[in-house]
Amino acid sequence: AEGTATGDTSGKKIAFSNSYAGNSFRQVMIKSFEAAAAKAKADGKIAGSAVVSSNNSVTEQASQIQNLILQGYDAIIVLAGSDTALNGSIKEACDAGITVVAFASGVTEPCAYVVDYNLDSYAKAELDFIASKLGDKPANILEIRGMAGDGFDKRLNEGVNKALAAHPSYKKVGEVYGQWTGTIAQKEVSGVLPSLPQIDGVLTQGGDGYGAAQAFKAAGRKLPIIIMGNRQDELALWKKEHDATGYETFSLGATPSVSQVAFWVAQQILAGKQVPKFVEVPLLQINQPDLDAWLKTVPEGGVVNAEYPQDLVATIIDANVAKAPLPMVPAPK
Amino acid sequence: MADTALQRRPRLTSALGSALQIGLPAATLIAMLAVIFWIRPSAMSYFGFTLLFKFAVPLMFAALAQMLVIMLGDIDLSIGSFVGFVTCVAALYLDEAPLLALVILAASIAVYAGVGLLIHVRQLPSIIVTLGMSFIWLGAAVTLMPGPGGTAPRWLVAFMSWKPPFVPLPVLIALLTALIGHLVISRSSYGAVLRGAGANPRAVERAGWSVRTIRCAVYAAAGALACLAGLTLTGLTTSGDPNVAPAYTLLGVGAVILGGGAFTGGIVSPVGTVIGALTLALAGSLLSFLQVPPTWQIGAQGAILFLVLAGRILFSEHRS
Amino acid sequence: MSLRLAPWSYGFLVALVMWVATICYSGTGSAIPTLSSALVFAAFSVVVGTGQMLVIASGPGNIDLSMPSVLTLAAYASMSIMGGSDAMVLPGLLLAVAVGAVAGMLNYLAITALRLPPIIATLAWSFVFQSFAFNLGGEATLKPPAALSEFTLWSIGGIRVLPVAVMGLTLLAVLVLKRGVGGRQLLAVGQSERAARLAGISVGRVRLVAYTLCGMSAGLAGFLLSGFSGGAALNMGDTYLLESIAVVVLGGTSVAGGQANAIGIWGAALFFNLMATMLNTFQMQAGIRFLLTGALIILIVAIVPRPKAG
Amino acid sequence: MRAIPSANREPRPGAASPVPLIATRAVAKHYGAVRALVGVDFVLAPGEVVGLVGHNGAGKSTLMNVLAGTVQRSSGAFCYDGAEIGAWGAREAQACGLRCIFQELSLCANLSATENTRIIHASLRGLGWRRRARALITAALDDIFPGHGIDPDRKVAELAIGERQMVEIARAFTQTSVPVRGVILDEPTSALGHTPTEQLLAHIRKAAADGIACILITHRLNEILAVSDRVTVMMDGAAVADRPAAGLTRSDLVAMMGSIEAHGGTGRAIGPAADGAIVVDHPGRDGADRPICVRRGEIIGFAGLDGHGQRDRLRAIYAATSDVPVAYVAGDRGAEGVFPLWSIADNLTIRSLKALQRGGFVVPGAARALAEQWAARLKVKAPDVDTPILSLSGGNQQKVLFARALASDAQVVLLDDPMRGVDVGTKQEVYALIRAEADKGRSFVWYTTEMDELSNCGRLYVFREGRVVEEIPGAQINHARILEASFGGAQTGASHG
Ligand SMILES: Nc1ncnc2c1ncn2[C@@H]1O[C@H](COP(=O)(O)OP(=O)(O)OP(=O)(O)O)[C@@H](O)[C@H]1O
Ligand SMILES: Nc1ncnc2c1ncn2[C@@H]1O[C@H](COP(=O)(O)OP(=O)(O)OP(=O)(O)O)[C@@H](O)[C@H]1O
Ligand SMILES: O[C@@H]1[C@@H](O)[C@H](O)OC[C@H]1O
Ligand SMILES: [Mg+2]
Ligand SMILES: [Mg+2]
Repeated sequence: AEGTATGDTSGKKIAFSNSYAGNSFRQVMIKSFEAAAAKAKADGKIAGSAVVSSNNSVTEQASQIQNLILQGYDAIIVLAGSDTALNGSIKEACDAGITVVAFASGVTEPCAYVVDYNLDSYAKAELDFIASKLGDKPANILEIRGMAGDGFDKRLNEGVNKALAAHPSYKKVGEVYGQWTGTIAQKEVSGVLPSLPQIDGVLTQGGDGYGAAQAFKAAGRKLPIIIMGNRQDELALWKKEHDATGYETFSLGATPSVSQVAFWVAQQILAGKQVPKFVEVPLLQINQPDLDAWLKTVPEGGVVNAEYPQDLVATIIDANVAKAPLPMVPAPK
Repeated sequence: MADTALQRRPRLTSALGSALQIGLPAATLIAMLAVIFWIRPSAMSYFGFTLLFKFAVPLMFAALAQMLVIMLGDIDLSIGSFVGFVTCVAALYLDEAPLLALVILAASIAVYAGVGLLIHVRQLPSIIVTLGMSFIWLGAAVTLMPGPGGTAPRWLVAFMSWKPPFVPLPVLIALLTALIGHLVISRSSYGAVLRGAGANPRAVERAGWSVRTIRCAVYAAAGALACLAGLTLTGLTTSGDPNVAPAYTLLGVGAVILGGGAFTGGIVSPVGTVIGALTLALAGSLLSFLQVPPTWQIGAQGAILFLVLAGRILFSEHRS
Repeated sequence: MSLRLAPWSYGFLVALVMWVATICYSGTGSAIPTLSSALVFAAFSVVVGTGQMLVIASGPGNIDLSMPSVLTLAAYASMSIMGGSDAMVLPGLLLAVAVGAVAGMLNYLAITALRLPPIIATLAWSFVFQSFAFNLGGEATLKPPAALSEFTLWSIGGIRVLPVAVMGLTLLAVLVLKRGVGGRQLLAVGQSERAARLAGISVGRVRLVAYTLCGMSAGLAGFLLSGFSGGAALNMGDTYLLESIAVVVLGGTSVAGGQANAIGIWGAALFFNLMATMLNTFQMQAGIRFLLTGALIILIVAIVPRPKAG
Repeated sequence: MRAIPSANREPRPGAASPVPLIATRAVAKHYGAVRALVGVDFVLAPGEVVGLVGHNGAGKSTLMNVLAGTVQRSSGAFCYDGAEIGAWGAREAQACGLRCIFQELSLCANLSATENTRIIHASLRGLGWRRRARALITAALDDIFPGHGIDPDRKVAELAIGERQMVEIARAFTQTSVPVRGVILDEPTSALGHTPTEQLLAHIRKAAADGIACILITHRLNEILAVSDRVTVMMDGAAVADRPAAGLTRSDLVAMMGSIEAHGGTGRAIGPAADGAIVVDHPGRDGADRPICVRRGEIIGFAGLDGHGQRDRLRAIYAATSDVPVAYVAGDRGAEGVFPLWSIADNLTIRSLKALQRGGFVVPGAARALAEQWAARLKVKAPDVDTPILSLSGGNQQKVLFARALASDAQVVLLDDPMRGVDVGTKQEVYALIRAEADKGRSFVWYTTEMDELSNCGRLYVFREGRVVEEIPGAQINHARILEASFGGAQTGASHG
């Protein structure tokens, strides 16, 4: 069935189990969820919601999911702290008849629905952009990764390696872990930079572009093409450089409001919509022409975000079913 | 003589003191359960107990491992990442090459003993040596398994989801470990030597014991208990993950302290530690029942920690 | 036996080895920039470490696990009040340090009033402080005034001012610990609380001051770090949890209390930064990096000769 | 309960048996440049009691540690029971029936007396070990210290210091599979009250009669004379004299030790003090208690049986006194006195920092001068004031603590049994120093377990059951009067012969 399912979910309760709340991306993600859930509740689409964050502790998240089962939620959306370590708890939830939607994480338990980006295309888009600027000339690439042992980081890195294979003239000359955090990216990049040759492109995972740029500037080096992520400071720096020197790059990133996608996917499943086990969410991409418009929508220091209302999510689901191109996140007017 | 007889405080006080030591965390645990059952009466069931305490099982073992180390006056900051390492080994090899898995686990227990030896012989601060070890275990785990994955052997998963008659599995395991721990550490003749070695190693050495051997053995035992923590955790999560349990390090310390232990060495209670672990495991979930606003959740964790531990003021007075 | 290095010098020595190794790998041109970058980042570790050192020296078991969240909270508070305005830099600094001071006092209060071991009391407070930061606008990175950023990046004749200023702080700490009445009292309390009390030292006050200064150093670090790295972010303090302890202990301060080494912190902080640089430069796999980090930490504590007590 | 070894029972006081239990030849111990023992010949026959005396730092404890296997000798020969011994550790000593009561308490404070007994008996294990251990220690306590009133299941930490000492002594005499052949007692009485001391001395004689050889170290020479068959004197790391005890007098002993006991030093500090200004006025804790009042220049003694509230009262006075500077000299130097990581100078000046500072910073020259001056006045035996305090002998550490108080600006000095482990010669010097300081206007409140010391005081408060029950003015201070007050008049202890 295409379109928005309208089955009665007014008595249903949806919970959000979040692995970590300690950065701005996650804070916005929680707020986005709360906003969507509050509106849905006001509109009589659900009966209630809850958010529980564990403090970067997978075991704590696992037992919190057990408790959400006990509290009788109808659906649980999960941003998993581990791709596999929650499998036991998720299975238990499924067995109790609860709809589980894991998002922005590669949860492997087959009973769960997964809402995620395509990280292969994330990496490919980053390198394709660099290629569009540098062509096939030999170039040195620095990769800034997330956190060692993390699933998102692992999958995106795999994507990078695949994409690099398509650009044999590019050489990865360095790799650091920036933990999606400006300060850490800055420190790590500053440390290796003196020993690196000229860098032409920097691959990022979002949240780390600003720190990387700071490091290049402090070292008195020319800014390479740093793929920017989803933070306002990354965009602002890009704009400043663009205005001053004509610097060009582009931004690619996860939207925190992916929590809204997961929320509506869960709601739609409860409402009776046929949903595939994997729902791909579009990445948010910002090109030079849209930069100013996007910058205006983001609070200073904040995270670039977009609204995912119920009908847009239904469209995304349908596009996934039809294997059609996903609707892009529209640039603000 | 009168001059000493009069100094004697009634033995009752002492007994009351140690009863209180166990009683307080137990009371805290019951109070927290009461809150949960009040919010959600259906939790008061075989099923409810199982769900509430399942994840307390590995924490319990990790806390007991920490307790052994604290008993010697040391602290182990590596337990969390060691448990993560064990889950990786278990999820990678236990099913397919069980012998290899056992060899690796045995070797890592030997490494634990070696750490004890190093700390003893060079008189090093355990806090920094085990901090270094935490990186080593994490590195070993990430090298084995760059991201979460693997599969737990079926028998392990089956065991952790086994439903024994009448008593839920986590409760059963808690009772058994508390009992065994009590017999070994608090009652047995060797337990007395171990606790003595923690409080006054010189005195124990002067009595002809080798504190070096004791330290190695106790560290090895801690390693073995941490292996149990890793194995039971693998059974629950059905997989391995290098970053699964860093929180166990400090939660374990908290459980030992909550259970009446002290950092001065020689003062630990296995029963108290088990109750402490159950309490802290529950404290994490209490939040989800209380519907605390997201930005205050972590603060509420801190507040719960204070509340749970504040009871200590009541009886710590007479100890100082 | 005659050629005996001071315990604190080992950090410098190993740092030097890492530096040389890095240069060998990537050419002499990288020597000065590598060192200069290590000095700047080490400076932040030293600010935090110096505070932690005071607490650790105040007696066995004393430790402050709340430093990262105090650092973050202080940074949020000061960025909020400054609102990006250069004129507000001084009030911002004062607020950051004041927030740190209050946090330190609260830590000590929980330790004495609730009789909690410091490791637990400060952990619990760290959760609470973190929550406060969440509520101070955690959805965004709060931007610093330009003047503050410029100060943290300021260099005179190619010499960065920030590390030099922090070295001044270290010298002050050395002086206070060696000659200062407060420093002597701190070390006395750290060795034996009961003996200190009977020697007329106000044990409670000394520890209170140690925790307060520790909080203040976290506040100062948060203030400077947000200037340096483009603002206050929720997880800006995370790396300083273990590092603050490790640099103190590797720097030659005894975890048993009563003995402190402020200069050694520099060696250990340089070691940590240059080790990360070296491992990054060598392009080691993440797992190997962790393994080497751990092994080096243990190696350093194991080779450092330590004074025998008793 | 105490079984008696059947062999080797040869109670021949004073005579060396054909096979000595212990014989050392030229035993030396060096700590770096410090020569703690320079070559000691020492013999102990089965069933013999040897009294070991010598000034602080003479090397007594070091020698005992060598015998007990807890310190390894640098050179020299050691025979046990006729056999030449090579490697000798604590384990071997235990296995051969040699026990040691160390100068510093060696019990695990977190364990009960019962559990502590288990620690020294490898065979106390298996089912019922606790019952057996309790029976052993209880019997030993009853045997040595009848009426001790110690609960063997209480944690040692909860016992008074004297009780702990009793437990440790009793434990050394317990016996399981290995017969006890010899017991070393390194200053066992310094923390004991009068009665337990008498009981212990009696027990040592009894044990000797049963064939157990004992070495007794104490600075209370009367105790040595009371129980020893033979007296060995140590000086500067060597055994310098060795004589049968029979016929020795106290002054013979003192002469052997190389210091002359200052006589006539018992003059009392009554005179000028009586009308000095009041510096301490401390109310009693209730109606039954008495207030304590100290005037400028007075030396006040706290008497009574050990552990009857004297120390608590000292602490209370210390806490309550804020209008005049007050210093406290702790007797339990390990736990309450020394700063173990510091030198003599640092330890000595810590109480005087306020006087030595300018602008919050200590003036180094002034601090050093003060330390050197007072270390010299108290004759602290050390190369210089930068010597780490822990490398000093027990008695010398105590002198540093004394110097800390005297060097300070304190007007009132509280002495908490401060002469524990201080040798006779030094004691006399310190007594003189206290009197001299009192003459200059300082006040002393002096709690001591040594009856003789009370004669230095101008006035006494006698404690019983936690309260001051009587005040004895200087002129009336005498043994009988104190005992009478201590025991509450009527039942003056017949046991105190
Ligand atoms: N003798 C003692 N043994 C154990 N704990 C003690 C002792 N005396 C005091 N304390 C406790 O130690 C803590 C701190 O010490 P204390 O109260 O002596 O501070 P202080 O030195 O008096 O400080 P200030 O003079 O500034 O009030 C307090 O909680 C106090 O109750
Ligand atoms: N661990 C050590 N390091 C350096 N010197 C030491 C050490 N132990 C003892 N000494 C030195 O050895 C000498 C003998 O000390 P010992 O403790 O045997 O004296 P003692 O006769 O028992 O004195 P006291 O009557 O004061 O107890 C002293 O000069 C002491 O400073
Ligand atoms: O920037 C994002 C980071 O903050 C989040 O935690 O993981 C995905 C990243 O894209
Ligand atoms: Mg001695
Ligand atoms: Mg002595």
